[in-house]
Amino acid sequence: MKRRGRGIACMWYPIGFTVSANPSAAVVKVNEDGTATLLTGTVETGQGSLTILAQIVAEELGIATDDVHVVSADTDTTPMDTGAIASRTTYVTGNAARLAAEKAKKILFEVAAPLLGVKPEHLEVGDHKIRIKGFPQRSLHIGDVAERARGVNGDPPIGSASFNPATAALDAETGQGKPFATYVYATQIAEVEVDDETGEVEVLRIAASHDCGTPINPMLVEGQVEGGISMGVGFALEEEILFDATGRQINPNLTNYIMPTSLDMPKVEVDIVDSYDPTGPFGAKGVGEPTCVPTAAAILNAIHDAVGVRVTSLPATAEKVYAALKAKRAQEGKRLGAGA
Amino acid sequence: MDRHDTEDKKSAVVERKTPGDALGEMLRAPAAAPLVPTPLETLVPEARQQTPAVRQRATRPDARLHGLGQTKYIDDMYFPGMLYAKIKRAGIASARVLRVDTSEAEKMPGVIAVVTGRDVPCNSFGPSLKDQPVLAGERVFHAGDGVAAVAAVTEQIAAEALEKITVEYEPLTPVLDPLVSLGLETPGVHAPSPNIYGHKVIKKGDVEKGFAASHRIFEASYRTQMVEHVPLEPHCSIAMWDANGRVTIYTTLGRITLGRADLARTLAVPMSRIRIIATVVGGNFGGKNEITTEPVVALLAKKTGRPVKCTYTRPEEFISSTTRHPIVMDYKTGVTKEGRILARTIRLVLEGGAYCSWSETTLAKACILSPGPYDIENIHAEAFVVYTNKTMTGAMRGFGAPQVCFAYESHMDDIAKALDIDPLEIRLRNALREGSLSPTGQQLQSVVVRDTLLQAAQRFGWSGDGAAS
Amino acid sequence: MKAFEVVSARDARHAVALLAERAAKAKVKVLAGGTDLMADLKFASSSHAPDVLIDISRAQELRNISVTDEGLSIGALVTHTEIMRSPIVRDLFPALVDAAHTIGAVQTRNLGTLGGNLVTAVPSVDSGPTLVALDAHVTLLGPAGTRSMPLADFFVGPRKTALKPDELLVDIRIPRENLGKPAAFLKFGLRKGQALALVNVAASFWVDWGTPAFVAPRIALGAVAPKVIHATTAEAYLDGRAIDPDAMAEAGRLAVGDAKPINDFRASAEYRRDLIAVLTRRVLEGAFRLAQAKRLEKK
Amino acid sequence: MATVTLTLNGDVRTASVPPETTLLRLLREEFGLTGSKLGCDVGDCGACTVIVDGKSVNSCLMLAVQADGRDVVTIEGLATMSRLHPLQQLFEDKGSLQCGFCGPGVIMSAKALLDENPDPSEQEIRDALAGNLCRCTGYSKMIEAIQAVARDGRGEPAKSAV
Repeated sequence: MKRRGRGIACMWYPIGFTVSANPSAAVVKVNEDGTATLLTGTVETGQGSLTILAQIVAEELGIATDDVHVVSADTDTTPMDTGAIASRTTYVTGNAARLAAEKAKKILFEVAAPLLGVKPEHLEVGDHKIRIKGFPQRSLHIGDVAERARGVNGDPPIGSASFNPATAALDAETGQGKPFATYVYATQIAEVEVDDETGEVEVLRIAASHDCGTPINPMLVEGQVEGGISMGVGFALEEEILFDATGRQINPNLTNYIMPTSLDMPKVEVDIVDSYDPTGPFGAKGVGEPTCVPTAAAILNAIHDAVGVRVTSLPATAEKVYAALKAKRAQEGKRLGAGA
Repeated sequence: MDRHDTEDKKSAVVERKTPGDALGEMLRAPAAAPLVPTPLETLVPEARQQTPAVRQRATRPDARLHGLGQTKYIDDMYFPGMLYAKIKRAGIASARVLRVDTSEAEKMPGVIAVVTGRDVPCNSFGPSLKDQPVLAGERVFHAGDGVAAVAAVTEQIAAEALEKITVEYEPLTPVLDPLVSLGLETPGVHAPSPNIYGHKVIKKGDVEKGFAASHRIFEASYRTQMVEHVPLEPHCSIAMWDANGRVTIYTTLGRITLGRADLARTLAVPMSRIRIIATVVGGNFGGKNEITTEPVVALLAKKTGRPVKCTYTRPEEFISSTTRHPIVMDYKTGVTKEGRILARTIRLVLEGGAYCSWSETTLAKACILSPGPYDIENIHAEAFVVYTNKTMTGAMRGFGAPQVCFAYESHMDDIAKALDIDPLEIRLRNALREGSLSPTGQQLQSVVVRDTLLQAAQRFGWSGDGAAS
Repeated sequence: MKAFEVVSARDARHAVALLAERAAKAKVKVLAGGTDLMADLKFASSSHAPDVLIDISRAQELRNISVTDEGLSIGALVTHTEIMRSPIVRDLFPALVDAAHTIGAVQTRNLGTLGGNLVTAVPSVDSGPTLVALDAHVTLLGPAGTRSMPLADFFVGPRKTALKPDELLVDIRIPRENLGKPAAFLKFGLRKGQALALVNVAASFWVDWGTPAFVAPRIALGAVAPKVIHATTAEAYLDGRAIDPDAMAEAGRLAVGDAKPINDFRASAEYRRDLIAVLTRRVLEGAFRLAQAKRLEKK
Repeated sequence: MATVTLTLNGDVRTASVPPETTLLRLLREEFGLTGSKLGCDVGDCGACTVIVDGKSVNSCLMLAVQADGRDVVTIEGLATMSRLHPLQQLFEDKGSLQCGFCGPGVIMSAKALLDENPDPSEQEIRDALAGNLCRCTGYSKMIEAIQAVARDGRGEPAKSAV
């Protein structure tokens, strides 16, 4: 018989390295037409981090994402970056990119201020313009200002900056300290169906609520959550590198290493929780890794809810769930027998 | 007779032309090269063209190239004269290397160069401990270790050359279980270095006092497995030197800064003479955070004076790249009648496999996160990481967090059930709040764990009576 | 892949002639859909690699599905997708459609052929149990002509068949008397997509509606012995017995005794045994549901 | 060497290759069509999926000579100079791809599905993609995009990125 169950799991996860410095640097150049170029040493490995960085730079300069071209991943041409690791790119590289854009913007404000007849601190950007706070109709196109900065003032609007998350060393004895600048939080709830005659588990759906601070790009955040959950489903139910008695892998291929296919994935419903971290770029934290953290726990709790067995080792393969069910029935049978 | 099933087999009829005539030449021209569609207006206002930019559901500029098949991944790159490298894998988990004979391979037509561990100027690297060789030296530490590498004019010749390389081993007894490795009497995997190569402790409050005050105490053990990142794109790198002794390396590395440092060390070449260009990477998940084939292709390229490329086969992705740490996790938790956690002790044993790699980070994160997103006054968490003669574990999405979350959340549900408290409710009662002190005593800000619990519960339709609505 | 020669056969006779000519002097393999063979060759050491592939994929006469006086004939080169889409097969044997659907994924089902699947003869061959449960015969073409044998005997052991080096599997036939015999197939794998069977089971029987009772029951088990086997004890038990849930459950338990499952990295023998009991009962239930539906349809 | 002549994305092409050359290598190395990817080389991952005579196949499992005389469509054959294929457009709009390595194969599988079944159910879409492994996306946004293309094909307004 198929039995349904639901399981909940929440988690916390830090952004960046544990205590150790993990800086990023960035260079932003505003072009004479009001577009911009970002130089970053990070690498696009699929997450969409370059799009996120373009959005951050665009926001800081009051231009559109499409106006920012990103040059990345070359030790000869791009500034150092600790890299695509530890869910750190939005927060750490994002902060560096925002700071670099801010510096370029400062140069533009210095150029624009006398033209608009105010002090630089009275200026803001928006909609491709540099404008007076409170008097948006008094404005200059950012491209015109950039062109003037180069051609008249001789001070091209280029900014460079670096950022390293604020941490404090842990006490060697007690581990007390500030290992990370910030953390994100999440909850996932899974609904499963367990075949109590075979132990087969089908994950029917997962509701996921994730904190990433400000979602720079909600669509990409959803993509991260959906992808992380698929990795979590594999971790929970299917995937395992197996070794023979001599220490050689038994299943080093995609035929026998079982990862989720489209038929194995449940419906995933993603929500992004309201959150703002003042230390992140525009309040953003990050989202890459934590998306796969609570999935297995939620599924295993749902299995427990469905059929009353607690599987304590992963993956909870059908055979493992079945063995637990069998043991439970044997136990109950004994108890019944003893009572009779 | 029913021939219905096969009738619609239409195959395009092609007029065959003898190669050599004009049409034949045209047919051969590599003109199938893809066209580049001119960008079209999209059906909706382009989020990418909006201001403000943040919070926009902007499409990715690279998405169009991906969808057209025009993204140049590293395997799509070719340089004139490029050679293909393959690496011979040990296939034995622990052994002394007595002799590596590459002479038969070197004699093969099409084989241009062979290198072994002896050819590596500095044969050790690693993000923290420098315990990993580029190619095995005197010892093999796990079955996926490389023992020699071949550069040949085709991948197939390189693969066949590997069969001609003979290696003589003195087999040693492998250590395959982390708990065995933890025992002091076990011979060290990297003797004389101890098997325990990392240790972390978090102490907060007084757990004994907390347990003494507890209504009930729960204990449980959990264990997780070794898993692989499975990026769809295998690891790959291409190296080429110029006449000034400067090397350019294209690679699928997610961290070029560290990669350059590791290459400078292993190749004994100044950093200013190394250029690393990371290509568009087809999936990482932590598995492409350190060098693998890069020093090997650099050495072969130097030896041959030609560009050299090495791409992992899918089996190599499993046996020779990093994996996720299996962890053995013991939990003990004291709670009040209302389910408030008063004290928690945790012991974690992480299996590091043959090399340290990113174990220190994983160890620390697992240990710090192991109490869960809960406000707990008294905590004692201790974590060890040990060597075994298995595939090395390293950075993988979550750095130990999915493992400990599985443990603390399974444990939480069992406590809730024993105390007859709704699983959502017990979490809400214990969740970290704005300003809570973390296990390391850090005052936390922008804490929204309760918000995520409530939001997910609402989306799911969680109700306290046990039924999903 | 190691270098080899590819010779294209025009038709089955040509392929057999090529086999006779080449097999004496070189290591020869027959290439049909290639889904198993090509994957094997990719990482084969040079000592195991063949010198010549005889490509039979253009032998059009092996691509037919037809009903003749002898029964249902499925050409060896019919792909799994073609089986799934065939109105004849869908009508007569939905279990064959179900079995084909569990093989690989769309791409491999589009390439992979029924003949290839059977000739590869892994113990978990998904095409096997339903055909064995329907008493299918295979037709083998050799230099001296054709011979026919029950599919159950064609399978000899893991990756071993009764095919001689100079023979070609040309078609698979389900005898006329079994046309429309209710049958069901179930496979239990480690995931839903692209799964390999831990156990696969098929059952077929006619129903004597008077009782109702099992007539000519057949149960075939895959992945639980060196080859696909009949669960003979269970079959004998059911023959003539009244159809009820207890009988089906008991047949499941008896089928366990007919199997010799092994422990491997995919599953333990113990688990496989328990799965046999469950799956056997379920395919019997499934075949009976189908029989009932067919009966209603006729009325 | 074996001579292979095929219709490739609508054009007749020919090449001489060693007989053991797979269709995938023919496409990538002889014709420079690198959109089809090698991810496992044994038919598990689907990154090499192309359409041969209207059916999706793993081009790593097919010999080039077996494609002789056939009609082959690759990812490079979907767009025109002025128009993306609807699948390419919707995969872009929905953020369906992340690292993108599996993308061409997935889109070819989706195309083969929609060519035969313009109105697939979600289950049929999942079944059609089961031969294309993806590690980044969990498949959700791919399925959404394919559903959107199917909706559009039925004359309903295409819902794009919201």
